[in-house]
Amino acid sequence: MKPLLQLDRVSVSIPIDGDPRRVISDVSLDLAPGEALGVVGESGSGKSMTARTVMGLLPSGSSVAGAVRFDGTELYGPENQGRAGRSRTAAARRDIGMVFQDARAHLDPRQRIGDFLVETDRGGAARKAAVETLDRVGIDDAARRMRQYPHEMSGGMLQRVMIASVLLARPRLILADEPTTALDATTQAEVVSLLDELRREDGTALVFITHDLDLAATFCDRVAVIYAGCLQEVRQAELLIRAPLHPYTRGLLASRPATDSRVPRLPVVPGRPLSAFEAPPGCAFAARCAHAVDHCHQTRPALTARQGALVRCDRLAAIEAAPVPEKVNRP
Amino acid sequence: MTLTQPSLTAVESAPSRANAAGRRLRNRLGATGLVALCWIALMIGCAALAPVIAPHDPNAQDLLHVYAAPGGDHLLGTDGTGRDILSRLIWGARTSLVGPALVVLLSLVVGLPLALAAAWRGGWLDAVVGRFLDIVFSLPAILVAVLAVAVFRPGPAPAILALAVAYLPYVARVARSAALRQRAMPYVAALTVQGHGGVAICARHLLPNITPVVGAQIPIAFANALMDLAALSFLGLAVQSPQADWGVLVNDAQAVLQGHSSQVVYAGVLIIATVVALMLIGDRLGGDIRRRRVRRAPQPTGRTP
Amino acid sequence: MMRFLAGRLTGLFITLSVSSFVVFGALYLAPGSPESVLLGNSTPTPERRAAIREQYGLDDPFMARYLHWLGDILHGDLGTSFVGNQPVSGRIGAVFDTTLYLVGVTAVLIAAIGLGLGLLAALRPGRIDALVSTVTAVVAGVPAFVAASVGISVFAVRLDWFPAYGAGGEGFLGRLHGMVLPALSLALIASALLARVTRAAVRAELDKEYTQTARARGIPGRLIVVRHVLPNAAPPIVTVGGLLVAALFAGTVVVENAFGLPGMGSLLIGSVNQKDFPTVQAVTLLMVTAFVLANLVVDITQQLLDPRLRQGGTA
Amino acid sequence: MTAAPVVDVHELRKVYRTGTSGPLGPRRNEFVAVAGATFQVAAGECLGIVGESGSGKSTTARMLAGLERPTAGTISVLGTDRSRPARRAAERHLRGGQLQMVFQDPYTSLDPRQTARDTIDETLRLHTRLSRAERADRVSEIAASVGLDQRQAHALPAGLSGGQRQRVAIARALAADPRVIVLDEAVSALDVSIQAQILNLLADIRDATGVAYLFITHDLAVVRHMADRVLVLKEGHIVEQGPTAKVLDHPEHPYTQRLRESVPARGTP
Repeated sequence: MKPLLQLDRVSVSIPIDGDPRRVISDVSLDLAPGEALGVVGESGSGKSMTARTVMGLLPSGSSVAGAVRFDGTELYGPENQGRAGRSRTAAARRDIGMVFQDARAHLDPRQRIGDFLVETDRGGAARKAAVETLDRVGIDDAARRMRQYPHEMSGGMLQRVMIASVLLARPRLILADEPTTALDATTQAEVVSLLDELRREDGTALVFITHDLDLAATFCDRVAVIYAGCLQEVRQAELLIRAPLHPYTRGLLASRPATDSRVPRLPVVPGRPLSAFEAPPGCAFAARCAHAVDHCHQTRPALTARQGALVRCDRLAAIEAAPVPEKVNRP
Repeated sequence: MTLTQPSLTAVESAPSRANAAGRRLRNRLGATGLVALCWIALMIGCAALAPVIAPHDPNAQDLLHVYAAPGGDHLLGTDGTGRDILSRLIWGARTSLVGPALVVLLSLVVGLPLALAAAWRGGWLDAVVGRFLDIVFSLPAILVAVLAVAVFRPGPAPAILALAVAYLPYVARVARSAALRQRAMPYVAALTVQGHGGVAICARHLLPNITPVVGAQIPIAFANALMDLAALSFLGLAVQSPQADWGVLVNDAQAVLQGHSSQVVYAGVLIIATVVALMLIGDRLGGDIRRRRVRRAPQPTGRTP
Repeated sequence: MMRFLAGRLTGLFITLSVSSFVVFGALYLAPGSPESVLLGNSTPTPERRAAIREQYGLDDPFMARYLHWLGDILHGDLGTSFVGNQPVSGRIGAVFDTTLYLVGVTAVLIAAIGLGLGLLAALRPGRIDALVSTVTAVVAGVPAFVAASVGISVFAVRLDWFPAYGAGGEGFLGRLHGMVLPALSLALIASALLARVTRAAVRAELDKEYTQTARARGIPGRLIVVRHVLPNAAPPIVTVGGLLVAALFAGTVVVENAFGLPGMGSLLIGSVNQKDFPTVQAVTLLMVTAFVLANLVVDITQQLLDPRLRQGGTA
Repeated sequence: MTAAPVVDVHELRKVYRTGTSGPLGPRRNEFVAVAGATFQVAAGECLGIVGESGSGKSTTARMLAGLERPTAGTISVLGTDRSRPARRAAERHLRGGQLQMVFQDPYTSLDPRQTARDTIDETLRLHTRLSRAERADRVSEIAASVGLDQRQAHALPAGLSGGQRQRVAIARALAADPRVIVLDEAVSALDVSIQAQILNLLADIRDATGVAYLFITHDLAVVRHMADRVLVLKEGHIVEQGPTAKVLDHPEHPYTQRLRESVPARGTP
């Protein structure tokens, strides 16, 4: 089946304090129509830059190498030159919706919710569709809400408005950049289940970006773990959680405390997360990896297919031998 | 001219890292900033060394050589009563720089502690100080000075004192808002929990952290004070003719009407150059804060408690 | 909205009463007795001194005099000027329109130049932005009295495009012709500052996240600027613009004297030199009132523009 | 509870009067942040306080640390009452030596112009009578104990990562040798791998010094790992409290159950 979204050896550099810094290095990824992909990473991993690259929201002075294709149209790459290319890209992007982390900052404080929803489609029917969609995303008294301003609504409600605005455009892909990080646990659960339920109804593909591996695994078909701007492991969600292959994934899962059980001491991934421009030669994770050997510090492992997953590590055999620390059930 | 440019700045003043601070200051100012700094240094040099470097006595009249063209004994020519224009410009630097310096100094000495106390104590004191600053802010500087001069006798002293009062809100409002911002930071709360007293925290932590912000306002307030004081001297209300002052030198209507405008232009250019230099320095120092804001890696922000 | 208005009006009332107190009380800060100030440099005979003391009720308690003086002002009696013993209000009435006219023309210039250059710089980054920034940096340092003097010597004396002195010709065009140089001199700094603030405000809004939402939704750049960026950038621009225009009243003092325009500014300086204290008091108070009222107008427009504040709640 | 509790809070209440008494009559609306909280913290115990934003958990912490004045109720730490803000310097020093606090945002909880060593040294100057040389050694000791190397100890906050800054904040708290440390969402702003390092550090400190923790968080997994007992706060009320495992595995109050269910279960879609 032809992929809906295709990233082909994409590398991105953005200006930080004036000089260009690489934030994504050589990422290749396919997303099937209707598929939900979780992209999980720590600070500086480049996870949200990936989505912004697809949407073309990079700061001025950024540079993108490689190709990004959506539904056959090239958003970035050799063919995307000149005015014709740009208009094709713009048309293609109208089928992609984006939900951001801080909904309040991403809404014009002086614009009523209703005007915001119909801004991209002025037609008479637009207002009726907007009210219906507000109901659909679980906002009560939708008609009255249309006339309200952002400062009159809670963070959770604003995020639902953002989702409604995306759904109105009937996108074929939704990019969600940490949409629930700023919300309370209970609101997060509601918004996540809402997003998942609505996208399944419309058959919309979803890229869900988060730092919370467990959250992504609960409703994404596949999860991609990204570190220092490159993919480390891409796998079917349950398998990734139950039997992680890459040492970084294993480290993240082990060091995250659980709600239903307790370990006497958390296994720790030493050091701090690196950005792509800080990554040493060879495997970016080598400095923090317990299984690293000289080879890891010299050569950068390729993202290879193994047991139905993609993993970027040359020491998998050795790691397989070492057991994953089991959770000890102790009150 | 009663408004300052809203810009924040960083003047590293930590004593223990003086040379590093000097280096940082230099590269923060950038090329134009350094040129501006040299110009100001030159002007201060003129003011300080006027008796030594001025070729003639600024007030010595020579009715035989009235409106002499530049060149020879008088590099920039002479004015309507034969006085050497260059010497008067050099001597003029004294009053035109010392005056504003006093204005800024006075408003700092009074404004800064007031702002810190208001920001730290908060409550009624902050409200009263806030209201007081708003009221003084609504009195245009020139009008306050004119009123003062009308009551006392025209002269630099009442004008400078009045301007100092009128300029109090510039420094104090910037300092107060910067102090309030720092006060809301958790590190101040942590110091309170440590058991440090208010005065210790204000002196050791609030003041150093608002110095960059206030530091940027000083050259800009200085520039505005220079313009206002020169305007008052131009109106004959501050520095009195025949004493040499840039404002006084610009006010030579008879010469202008007779087509001799060189003195007016020279004095005007000196004022403009000095004011622009000061504002450039203030802007460069202010610009740093905007760029240096800590660039946080995208973090899971967690729920706000 | 009402509560906000009430809050602002009490603020205005407090400010005006304090400034009137300062203006009135200033007389008593003077060295020597108040009447020596009132009499100015003429050596008074005992009768003249007693007459002055009686006329100004200098023997009554201070507060009584202040309230009496304030009462007169509120009834339009601005006291009697020493010059020709005529009511101060008459002298002000004669010159008030010139000042208003000057401030009006200058305000239009500031808005046109300031907003124009500011928007140009903000929306055309790169060379144009750099050029505008440099120009405004220099122009912001050209005080009105320097611009006036140099302006007169170049445009009036040498090129004779404009009158060097006096209120210019008859009729609308004549009067406007006479106002060009003064208005330009007064407008220079303010337009430069407004341009810089406009550029900064628009540039700040352009960086705000909601512009990314709009771009992500495929809304063209021009529409984002018109529909979202400018309305959000308006409040800071209106605030600073208001402050600059309000400050013009004080600025007229310098420009009117430089050009010999018969306005409130010239009257004020003239009264200072003639030691005509009642006129000085009245003109100063009127200018402060104008300044404070202009600020209030700015505040109110802010409230109307901002939906967050429109439904009540203090600013 | 044989030994006296290090922290004893009784009917603690905090009401914010928002709205102003404007000329049109006072517009009074009151927001009850904390409505009658009663709890104790035993010596060396780690008491967790969980709840969503607006539940009053942070306000409770700030009242304990003397940063907010309680509307009603009493607080006593190590037997000394601190229901009212300290007035005299001696009283402030005493309280600083008893209870310290670590805040959520690593980027604003340190003075940007002060190096890590100066930060720790400033606390030592206030709470100890050590000479300059002795203090220098003690600073190095404390810095090492929280995992800061030489470079990091001499660095300004701008040169440190989020995790390293929290270590400095913890070191500053330790320097006063307190019996109680209030941790207000101290690990919430950190990455997963850094969070684990700091949680282990806090556990080590507790084992070494026997200090008690008041651990404020919205994260049930973190509280499960760190806290012996837990209070669940909802809109200013303690709706449930008890041993952590019991409260999380068999929550009785519906709100606690809802909180528990909203946590993404590990791996089961």
